[in-house]
Amino acid sequence: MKLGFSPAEELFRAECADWLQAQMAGPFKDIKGITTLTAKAERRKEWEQHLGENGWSCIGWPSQWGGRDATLAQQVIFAEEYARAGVPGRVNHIGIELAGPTILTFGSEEQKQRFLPGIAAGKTIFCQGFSEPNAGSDLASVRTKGRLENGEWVVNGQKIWTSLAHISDWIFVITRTEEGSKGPKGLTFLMMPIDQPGIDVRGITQINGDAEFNETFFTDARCPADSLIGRIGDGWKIAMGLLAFERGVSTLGQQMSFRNELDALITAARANGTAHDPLIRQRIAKAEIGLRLMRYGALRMLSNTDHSAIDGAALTYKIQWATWRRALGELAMDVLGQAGELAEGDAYEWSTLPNLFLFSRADTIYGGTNQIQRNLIAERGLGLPREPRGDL
Amino acid sequence: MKLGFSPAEELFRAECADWLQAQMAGPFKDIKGITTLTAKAERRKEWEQHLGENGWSCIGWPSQWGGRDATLAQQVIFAEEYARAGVPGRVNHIGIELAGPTILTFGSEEQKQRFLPGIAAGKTIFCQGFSEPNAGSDLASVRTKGRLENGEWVVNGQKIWTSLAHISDWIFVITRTEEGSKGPKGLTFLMMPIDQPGIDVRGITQINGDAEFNETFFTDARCPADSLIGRIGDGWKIAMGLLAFERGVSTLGQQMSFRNELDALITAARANGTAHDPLIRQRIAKAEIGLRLMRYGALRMLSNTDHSAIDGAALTYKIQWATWRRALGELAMDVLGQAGELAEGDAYEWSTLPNLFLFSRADTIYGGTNQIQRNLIAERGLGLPREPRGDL
Amino acid sequence: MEFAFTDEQRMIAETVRGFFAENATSERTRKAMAGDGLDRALWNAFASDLGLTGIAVPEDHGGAGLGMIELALVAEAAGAQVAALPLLGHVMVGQAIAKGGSEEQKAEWLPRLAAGDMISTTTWAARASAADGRLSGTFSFVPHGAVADLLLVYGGNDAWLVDLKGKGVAITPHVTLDQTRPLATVVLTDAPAEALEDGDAAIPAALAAGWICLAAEALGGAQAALDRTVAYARERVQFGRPIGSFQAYKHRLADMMIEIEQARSAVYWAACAVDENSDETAIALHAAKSFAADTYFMCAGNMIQLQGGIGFTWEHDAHLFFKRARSIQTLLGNGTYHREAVATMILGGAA
Amino acid sequence: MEFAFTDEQRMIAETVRGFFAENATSERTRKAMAGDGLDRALWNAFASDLGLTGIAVPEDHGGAGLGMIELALVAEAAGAQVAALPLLGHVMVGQAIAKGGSEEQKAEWLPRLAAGDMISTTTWAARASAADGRLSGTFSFVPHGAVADLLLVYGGNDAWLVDLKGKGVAITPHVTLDQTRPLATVVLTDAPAEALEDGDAAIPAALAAGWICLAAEALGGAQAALDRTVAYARERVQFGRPIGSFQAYKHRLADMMIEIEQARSAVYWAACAVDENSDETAIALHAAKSFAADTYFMCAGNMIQLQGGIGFTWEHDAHLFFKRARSIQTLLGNGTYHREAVATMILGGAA
Repeated sequence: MKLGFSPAEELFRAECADWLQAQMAGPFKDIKGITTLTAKAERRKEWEQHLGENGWSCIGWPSQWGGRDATLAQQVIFAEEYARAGVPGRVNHIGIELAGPTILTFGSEEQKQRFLPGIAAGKTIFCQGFSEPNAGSDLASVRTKGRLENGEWVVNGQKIWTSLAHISDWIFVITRTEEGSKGPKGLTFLMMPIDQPGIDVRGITQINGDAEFNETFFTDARCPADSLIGRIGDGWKIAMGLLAFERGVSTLGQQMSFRNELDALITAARANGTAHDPLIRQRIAKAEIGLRLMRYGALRMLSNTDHSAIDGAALTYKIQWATWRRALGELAMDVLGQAGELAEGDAYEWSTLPNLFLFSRADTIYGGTNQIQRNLIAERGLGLPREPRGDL
Repeated sequence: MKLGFSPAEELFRAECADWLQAQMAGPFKDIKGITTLTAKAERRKEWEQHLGENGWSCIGWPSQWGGRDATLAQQVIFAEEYARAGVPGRVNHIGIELAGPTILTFGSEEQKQRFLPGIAAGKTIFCQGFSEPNAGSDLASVRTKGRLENGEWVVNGQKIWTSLAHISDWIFVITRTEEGSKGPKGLTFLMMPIDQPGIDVRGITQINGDAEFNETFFTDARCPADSLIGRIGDGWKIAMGLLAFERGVSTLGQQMSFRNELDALITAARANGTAHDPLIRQRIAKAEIGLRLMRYGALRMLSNTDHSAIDGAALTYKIQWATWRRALGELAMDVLGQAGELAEGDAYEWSTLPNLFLFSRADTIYGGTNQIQRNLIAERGLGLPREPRGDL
Repeated sequence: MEFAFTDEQRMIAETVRGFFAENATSERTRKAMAGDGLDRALWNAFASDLGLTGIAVPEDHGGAGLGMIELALVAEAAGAQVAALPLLGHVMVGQAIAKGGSEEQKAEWLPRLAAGDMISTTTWAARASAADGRLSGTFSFVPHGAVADLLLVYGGNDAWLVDLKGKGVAITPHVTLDQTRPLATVVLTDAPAEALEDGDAAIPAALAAGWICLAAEALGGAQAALDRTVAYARERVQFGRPIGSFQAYKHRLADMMIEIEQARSAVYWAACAVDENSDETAIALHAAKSFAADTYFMCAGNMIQLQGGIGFTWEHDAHLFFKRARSIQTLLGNGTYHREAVATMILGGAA
Repeated sequence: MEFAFTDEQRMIAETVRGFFAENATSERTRKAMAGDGLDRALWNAFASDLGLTGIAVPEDHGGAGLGMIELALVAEAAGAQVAALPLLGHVMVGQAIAKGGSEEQKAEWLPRLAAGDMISTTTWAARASAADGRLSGTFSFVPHGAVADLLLVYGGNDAWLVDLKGKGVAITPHVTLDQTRPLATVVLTDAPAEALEDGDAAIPAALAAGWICLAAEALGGAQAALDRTVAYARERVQFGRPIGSFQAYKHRLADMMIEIEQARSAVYWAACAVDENSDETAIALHAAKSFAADTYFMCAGNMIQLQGGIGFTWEHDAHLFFKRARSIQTLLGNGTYHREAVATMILGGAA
């Protein structure tokens, strides 16, 4: 067990920090510090490409596919420095963290060649089509249909909560390809180009006034027959494998953006004097401790590679960060007081902390609600009986 | 809606206070301030009789049965003054609050004559035999068997958590009287004298070192055929009706003993300076508010007689006080610090506040755990689907 | 001692519930949100059809002469629909004048307030002093400040009325979290100000009415959040079952009910205590405001959580409740403030 | 950067788990509780069979020369059985001498500590000063004080060793909440006291070891509370179903696991930080002690609650966990203290 980094790793840290800070001070100054996923989408696509051109897009990937074969420690370092430099979140995070690894793991050689270089170059933006209006928590009840017709997949149905679909090039979709199948059987995983007449993306305005999420409608949407990952009927298996990638190194980058939020809160508390309030101090200390424990929890997950994805720390990670961030949002508003209730200007638009307060209400819902997470922990982590399905 | 008391009621308050304080200053000085239910049992039986002799035992009962026909307001006042005077809890609380009202409501004329005067006189102490080792939360699965034999009931089985059985004269017992019946059917409610060879009471030591609860074993225990309340098979209905009595005026007396506990905590906090700690102050304020809200919740329940026992306030009352008291116990220990971890002397015996901390862990369990309470609230109060029974 | 509503109170409750359910619809509230945060038609109907703008105004000044209990019933019903109504300032100013105004002031202002002819609001001033009947200062976070006609400024032992349509007044409206009660910044520069005769009587009366109004709104909102979530829980099917059949879900709803029932006791205890001028008035008010506000926030948060993704959309009404709940928490003293006030009563001042 | 146990660490963990599971049985612990709170046979076996009394003592003084991680593994296993073992004082005194003793002091004391020849304990003194090598004062709440041979008194920049079997010592044992680590009051009257050479080095080393010991005990206890409750949940049938099939029950257990996993990160982060002399050492220690203690209390409380009536009996082991958890919360600074220390690091001092 060892927490420190080697001198070589510290050098690598300096290299990352130098490059990232130079970009944020120079050519990409205009996007520094953005905390939403929707602002300045075009410039951020340029940033994705800039990362790709400089070999910083997917450093953990094999160099063959545009990565750097970076070690775990190096990936940890890059993620930390990325957020420390105030670089905004990756608009292609689905591509680099979910679609890419899925293709790497389950895709054919031809698919790797077709997709991975584009993702690594920041030119192929992916989004994810899993949830449906009647398949939210209950993902296995998807109804969007896919059928093979004249050497093409033809897809009909509706997805929801397709984050960033409006700026994406591709969507990976779970479809029901076996007529009459139920539950996790008969599902197939397809990659579809978004820019086609059969796909209609409509934004969903959220409670913070922003619209990161979308409804995506499929009406005879098409993609070539070889657009499936794995085999026909493997959709569930691949979707589950893909969810495991969500607990990878990217969690550390996410944590650094939490760090920035907590720092903003600390700055606000110092500025308005609430930093002297003993109750606020206890809560800030709890938040600080919670964030540190997330970091070390993630390092434990990542270091213990012999433990599988059902290791306790991994199972509990989602609810932990979601709950932490929701509490941080509430704390932020208590720190700000009524000043936190004023929008930034004349529109319903919010600065970092009130936006955190509002947006974090979704953290405990998307990607598996806190209730679903507790089921998973109890059932997979503790071996307790599964919740029975009903027959409605 | 009116909260104040009339001048006549205030006069009654003075009368109650004068009499109770005189007793606690005079003949019953030695039991003043006792907070456990087990200490000085013999003296407290004498106190029950003294109450009875002076007509203060069951003031809400009809005068015909030893009561005073007291109004609701008078009962509220008496309960408050009782605890305010530092009078210890009623060792016959099961008799006066549960058995008595049950007999009044469901008993025959003969049974009323047989039992009520004795209860009102403090001479007939009752305890309750409901739970069994395998019927704790799930009361409908009782197995203790009763059968009629030669004009007598013969009972075999085991009850548990029979509070104060070791000092009681009578026990009322739910028995399964229909061979092979399951669940709430086939149960009968019997009143049995405890002092007989067929009944064996064994104390259960609790985590606070005290032993209020017992296991009670029935081996061919007997009582006359007319010892049943209601009819054969009515046991469940009567048990449920009886549980509703738990939410009666006695809750106000209970609250006044909570008041005494909170006051002890406030005294301790002032004495050791933690009353200046802003975090402790918030928690004491919450406790104070919670206690007041319990009082007004109880007054709402009692005043709204047209609403039945499934009125919201009534359904939520148990979990509310149990959770409040458990939190008070934790707060008490935080106020006391390590000093709260020292027993009173050389035995494992505790003063009011540490005892509160320990004993209150049972409050959220007995009489329906917090989990069962939430089921009841959701199912009866909100009309949500019932938890399905299994078939094990 | 009778802690139950009278028949008349039950009737009022039923009437206002029906009124707000029918008129303060989501559609109309959203229209107000997109505008200046005031549903004028609702206010006018509230004033003229129901005559309830005069609820707590004495009868001899054109009011209904009812008390805080009735006010609570009204605010509870308005809160249940998150109505875009300037009730808070209205009842605070009305009580301030009724309890602290001179006979002339009462005669001048109360009938107009009772008739609903004007929108009122209030602001607290740490250090405001009126020289020669003129008041200056910057007052932030004034509820419905941009649409109000009359402002009550209170602080220390003094309370003043300022005509917001008059001279020396500059108002900056804000887009605020809760768009059904937007805040504004009011800057007064030698604005004419009329001192109420008895500030010491006016201020506690205004605060009592304000706290009760907010606490009752919170109670109504919390109950509505529970009711709507229960309805959803019965209908929404996941995993082949109504989600309301999942025990963890049921228990969350039960927890909401547990808090709401306490909040209900708190609100009516406080209202009753004010009406009866009870010794417990102060503690009851602090208890009601803090407990009901926290209850509402908890219930509105659960309303979003338990409805899943849809509860997080702008289109769904959950966020109206959530934002109102948050804004009630901060208005007129947050929970920490009120609990510290309670602590001071029972423990003495902090170190 | 490798936040995973080495093979050697895994082996130690397995060994100590087996040792405590076999030897620190409920029966033996209860015997110790009824006596002086010390399972001497367990201590002797721990010292001689396992040689683990020397765990964090340097090898050149007869110890095993291992670090805080290994200490945490041992304390975790001992905590999982609520063993009646004087580990806390032992590791604190050992570290104080190892880091702050002169060469002579190390040579004198460490081999005896490593061999387990003596029971040690510690106490903090707000204002203790030794004149002419003698110490006076009343020290309350000394863990295992009535059975200890050696007392470390620390305060300010100084730390002294006092022979509790020597002159000027009066000890009053107490019956205490947690009978597996009873507290005693120690009164010193001009008792001979030996100052450690470097108090400034000794004190933080002692505290670090103490906090890690307590946090690791808490982690082990919390995990055991969860494991035992899960086992019960699988077996106990109510309403015709294993109670572990009820969702609300499952979620309570899940909540325990969520906290425990964080506590686990905290404990090993802190141990690692001390061993590596990291910049994060202080915050890691405060985090570990406060978080693990709170987690343990939450889990032990649930252990009683979720086992129903039986969990509330003296006969059942749940109360051993519950009482140990509570006592860990107060030992060496409560949660508020440790969080305030963290707040001071990131926010500066309080007003």
